[in-house]
Amino acid sequence: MSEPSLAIRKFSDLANPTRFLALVATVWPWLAGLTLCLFAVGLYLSFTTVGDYQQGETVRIMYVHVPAAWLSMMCYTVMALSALGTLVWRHPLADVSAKAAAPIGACFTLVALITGSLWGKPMWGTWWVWDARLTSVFVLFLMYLGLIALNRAMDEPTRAAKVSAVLILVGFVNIPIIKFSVEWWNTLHQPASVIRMDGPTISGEFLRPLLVMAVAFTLLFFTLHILAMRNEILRRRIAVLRRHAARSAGGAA
Amino acid sequence: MRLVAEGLSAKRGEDLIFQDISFEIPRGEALVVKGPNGSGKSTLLRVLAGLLPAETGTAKLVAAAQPVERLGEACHYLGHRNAMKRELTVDENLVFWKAFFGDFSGGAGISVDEAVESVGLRGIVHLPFGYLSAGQQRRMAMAKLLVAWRPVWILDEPTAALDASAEAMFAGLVTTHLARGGIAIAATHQPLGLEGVRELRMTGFAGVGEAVW
Amino acid sequence: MRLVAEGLSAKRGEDLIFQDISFEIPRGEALVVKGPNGSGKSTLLRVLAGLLPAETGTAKLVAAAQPVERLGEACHYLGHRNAMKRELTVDENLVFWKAFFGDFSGGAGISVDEAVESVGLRGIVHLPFGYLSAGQQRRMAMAKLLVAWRPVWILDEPTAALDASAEAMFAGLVTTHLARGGIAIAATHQPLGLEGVRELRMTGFAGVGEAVW
Amino acid sequence: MSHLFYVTVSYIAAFSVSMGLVLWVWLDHRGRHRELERLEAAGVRRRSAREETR
Amino acid sequence: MIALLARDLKLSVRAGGGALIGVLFFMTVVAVIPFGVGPDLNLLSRIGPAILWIGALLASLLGLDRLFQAEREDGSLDLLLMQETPLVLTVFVKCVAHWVATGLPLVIASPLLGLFMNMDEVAIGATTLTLLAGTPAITFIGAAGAAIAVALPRGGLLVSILVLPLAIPVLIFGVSAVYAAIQDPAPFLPPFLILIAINLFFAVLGPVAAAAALRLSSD
Amino acid sequence: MIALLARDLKLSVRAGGGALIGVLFFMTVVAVIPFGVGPDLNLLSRIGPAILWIGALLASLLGLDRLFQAEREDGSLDLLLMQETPLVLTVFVKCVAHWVATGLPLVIASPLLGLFMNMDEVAIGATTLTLLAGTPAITFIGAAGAAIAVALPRGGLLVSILVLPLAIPVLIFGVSAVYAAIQDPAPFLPPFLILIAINLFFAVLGPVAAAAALRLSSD
Ligand code: HEM
Ligand SMILES: Nc1ncnc2c1ncn2[C@@H]1O[C@H](COP(=O)(O)OP(=O)(O)OP(=O)(O)O)[C@@H](O)[C@H]1O
Ligand SMILES: Nc1ncnc2c1ncn2[C@@H]1O[C@H](COP(=O)(O)OP(=O)(O)OP(=O)(O)O)[C@@H](O)[C@H]1O
Ligand SMILES: [Mg+2]
Ligand SMILES: [Mg+2]
Repeated sequence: MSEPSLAIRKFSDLANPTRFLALVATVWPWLAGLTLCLFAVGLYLSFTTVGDYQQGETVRIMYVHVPAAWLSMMCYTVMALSALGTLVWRHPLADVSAKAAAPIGACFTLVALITGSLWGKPMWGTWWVWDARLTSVFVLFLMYLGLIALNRAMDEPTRAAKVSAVLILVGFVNIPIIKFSVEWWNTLHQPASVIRMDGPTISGEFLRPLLVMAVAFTLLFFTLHILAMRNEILRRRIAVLRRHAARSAGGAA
Repeated sequence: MRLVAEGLSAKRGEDLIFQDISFEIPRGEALVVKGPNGSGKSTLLRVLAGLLPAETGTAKLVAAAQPVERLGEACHYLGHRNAMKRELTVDENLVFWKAFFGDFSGGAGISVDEAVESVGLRGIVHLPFGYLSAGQQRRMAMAKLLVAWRPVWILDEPTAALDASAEAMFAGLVTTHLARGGIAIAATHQPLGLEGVRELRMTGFAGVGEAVW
Repeated sequence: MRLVAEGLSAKRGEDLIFQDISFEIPRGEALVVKGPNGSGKSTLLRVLAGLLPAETGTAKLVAAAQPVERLGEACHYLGHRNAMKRELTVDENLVFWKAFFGDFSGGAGISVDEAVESVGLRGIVHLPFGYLSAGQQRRMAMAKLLVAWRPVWILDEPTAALDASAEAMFAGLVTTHLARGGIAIAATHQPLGLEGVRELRMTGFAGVGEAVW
Repeated sequence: MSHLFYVTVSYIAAFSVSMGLVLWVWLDHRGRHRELERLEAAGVRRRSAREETR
Repeated sequence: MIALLARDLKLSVRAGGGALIGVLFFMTVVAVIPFGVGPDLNLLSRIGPAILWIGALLASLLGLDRLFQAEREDGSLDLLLMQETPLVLTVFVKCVAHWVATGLPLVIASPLLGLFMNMDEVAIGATTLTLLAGTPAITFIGAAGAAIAVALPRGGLLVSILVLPLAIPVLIFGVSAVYAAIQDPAPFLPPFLILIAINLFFAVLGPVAAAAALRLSSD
Repeated sequence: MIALLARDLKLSVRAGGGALIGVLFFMTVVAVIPFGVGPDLNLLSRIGPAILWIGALLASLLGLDRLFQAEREDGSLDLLLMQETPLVLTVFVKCVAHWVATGLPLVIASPLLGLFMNMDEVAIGATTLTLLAGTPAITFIGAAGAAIAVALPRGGLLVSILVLPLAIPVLIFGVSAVYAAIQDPAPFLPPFLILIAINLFFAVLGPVAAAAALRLSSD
């Protein structure tokens, strides 16, 4: 047999859940440690920088609100990519990745919603308004929960994965709506000031802690994601073993 | 203790399925109900269990260990469906039924583990019921009969979906039950492997109750 | 025209049910698939009909009267369920399927009345399908095979719920179909009353695909 | 209410939700691990694992 | 009985259970309302309590159809019917389990949705309280509908149609108690007490009717 | 295809069909609203169009789960999947039949309910018109949800939860077209045309997604 190229071998290595588990086992302590360090730095920075002259102390909410909001969208993007992986490449780990990401995404969205509301009360005088940005984020939250419910309602994971992949892809239209809602409709919410074509317009003083926190949140996401994927792999392994046991038990007895 | 049925008849929709059926089963004996498809075997068993009202006639348990108002209270009924939840494990299912049924006076059910052992499926009680094959599910439904004591067993095609070895196991269960002083009534197409049992042959189609219309 | 299957294997959930099955059926011949419960007979038929993706291998119709993209287009599939609506009359059901199926080139379906006649149930086409007994329902599902022409018949336990006389009728239908140059594949536990047919014996359980997990 | 209140509440909320997530992952892992061990104790094993022990 | 309660609760959280789906439906329906009536905060806070109540009513009713249908499909219903335990008690316990699994989450989710509807603290508190007192009544009377529809193929919508008219008194007193709490002159207690009385009444009537319907529809 | 359309229509009017139940549910839900928000006629006519739209949305979605489930249960789905006719077309025809059987009655019932909500003629006309233009879109996108939930034991509510977020644009433009018709300055046509555009978009997207889901979930 000819030796497959290194890239292909790497890919198929990852395709093998057992290898993936081994990889997770070595990687996750490092990732978790790095996440903790970054959070320490980020929290330190976010409590030592001065308050904004307009928004006062509440600007500190930004350092959790904005990363959580970004992550909520990124997580869905990860799920959409995994859904493509499921439908196009039939990659077994893609199913696992999409399913494991949903609860994490739901939690980040929840954090964005809670912190946003807590910021809105002092700034806008109300916990909630039904403007395009806020509403589309809430719809994202509902979609995460719907996907979780769909996954729980189906007892066969492979089929559940395929079907939710279709739904994930259809629901992806919401992400650009969230991102650009502030520009397409006039809303109460702040327009983008960091991730924009012409570079960030936010002052460096706020940018530094924000970016550190954003990286920390991203690492947190990846740590949790690979660990949740590991759990999901174990869950499937258990299901396979159980079916195996059920099939071999009693038949001969 | 005797099970006495007198002049039973029952309807499905407007059709009289059977008419004027009487029998008596003393303790320790079994009755096998036979007949072609659609002759009313299942209907008779459901009438005995109290799940369908009899058109005429009565069925009761005389001289039982505890006075019974409805015959059904003293019966286990094993129908076509297994009455187990696919989502719960076998263990959870059986523990629930054991607690819910309680024992009828005059006997005691065996523990869940022993019951599972008796039907030959030790080692898979921790699996969700839905994972089992059709034959295994049927066996677990039989284990349900063992965890709580009921003097009368009403069994509708108990050996459907079972292979030969399981049929022998089932015959053993019924024999033990009879030896403990129980009564069993079974409807079936296949031979059950029980010896010296009474037989009731249903002919079916007692006639349309068209007198009403 | 020949039906050629090469190296088929299929999965259910994570389990490989069968592996590397190859066969070839020329026109006018039938294949009977046998094997114990759970050995994958139904799974194989569903793979052939295109209702389940094959894990590996292909099945195709070569030299057919009309080029087919998917094998399923040239097939009638008679599964466990009859694909008839209980609320509609037999007539309405059959007329619908005749119109919806259309004919595959190389043959023509017979009229609904003739089809009902062939399965021996003339006179009850105006009844709602749900009023029929299990055996009658199965016969009507067979009439569905006759109203539209398809060269390949895929039959899953066709004679379940049928009595002896109906089985002879069914054997006649298949023989006629083969004589018209068709192909039939049937999975069954019971003898079908066909002579000189090929047999495929499924052993079941090709192994758990746990290598993946 | 003071602005500080909103800031602390949001940090606390963010922290507790994240902790909930961590807890879920951890408990899930422990549960699955236990189940695998129970299966193994009952003699159910992966084929590869069985070959290793042989 | 404890065994039955425990089993039903377990079932509702296992795969395919309805606990999550009810709340999700509630949240989705309430979230859809502002798209209809428009993002006018004053209007929303004016109709907020009513919307929450109607959403909770629909969410509790739509999940109810499976209460006995699932038991019937796997044959458990036959065994429940045969026991010495009074059937009314069995139905009552099943209702309680169903309420804990689907009604209680609705009550818990309602303050959050109250915020979305721009309701003030008093209104939110009153709505939650009245929902806590009122949703059991909906479950109990819904059980009667579920028992009637147990043998029907498309139970879902039909149960709602049968039960909605009966549930209207609950809705009326629930909502009027909330508005009484918000608007000063009207006293909160009378409608609230009536609500509790309805609750008790339905806690008896519902299981009795359901038990009767179950006995009649067994075949 | 005509045969399929005719069969589905026949089925919907036979016993157990869903045609009547959908309207009944619609009417019940709308009738319950005044009990909730109170009999303030101005308020009712203000929120009337929105309520009608939301009621119609729920009524169309809740009946949808049986669209493919019934076909699957009796084995017809297998045969539909096997044919040469593109599956997308089959799904499209089934959607049309479903809309005629359940969506159209909603549209026809809406003027009546509009009267109950104290809406004036223009508002009633506009609501009916937008419902006529908008409900097909709901059916089409709902078909995708129905296909996804085809194999689930308790499809009903889940389908609504999955589809409601996607149906929100339909609701937004439908309602805003009605309000544009009532309030003078805003023009009626733009939102109405957008509604029709959404309709066409979903008429393609829905069947395509549904066909994909059906193929994937066949077993
Ligand atoms: C529950 C309410 C809220 C939600 C759901 C929400 C959601 C979001 C989302 C999704 C983003 C990311 C946008 C992007 O990447 O383009 C974001 C960013 C942001 N939000 Fe919020 N938000 C809420 C309330 C608030 C409030 C009350 C404020 C401040 C007054 C605020 C200030 C910001 C800022 C400054 C950004 C960063 C924008 C940038 O630099 O790109 N948000 N929010
Ligand atoms: N739920 C029902 N509603 C109306 N009629 C029914 C119902 N169940 C059965 N029947 C009718 O009652 C008659 C007797 O049915 P029953 O099920 O008692 O027969 P059986 O002897 O058990 O047949 P099998 O051997 O097939 O189990 C049949 O003609 C059948 O059509
Ligand atoms: N929908 C399904 N999902 C998952 N596994 C399934 C499904 N249907 C069948 N199986 C499994 O696939 C295996 C083969 O089933 P199949 O139905 O092909 O057997 P069969 O040979 O037709 O058996 P029978 O003689 O009972 O009809 C069985 O072990 C069964 O448990
Ligand atoms: Mg029978
Ligand atoms: Mg089979």
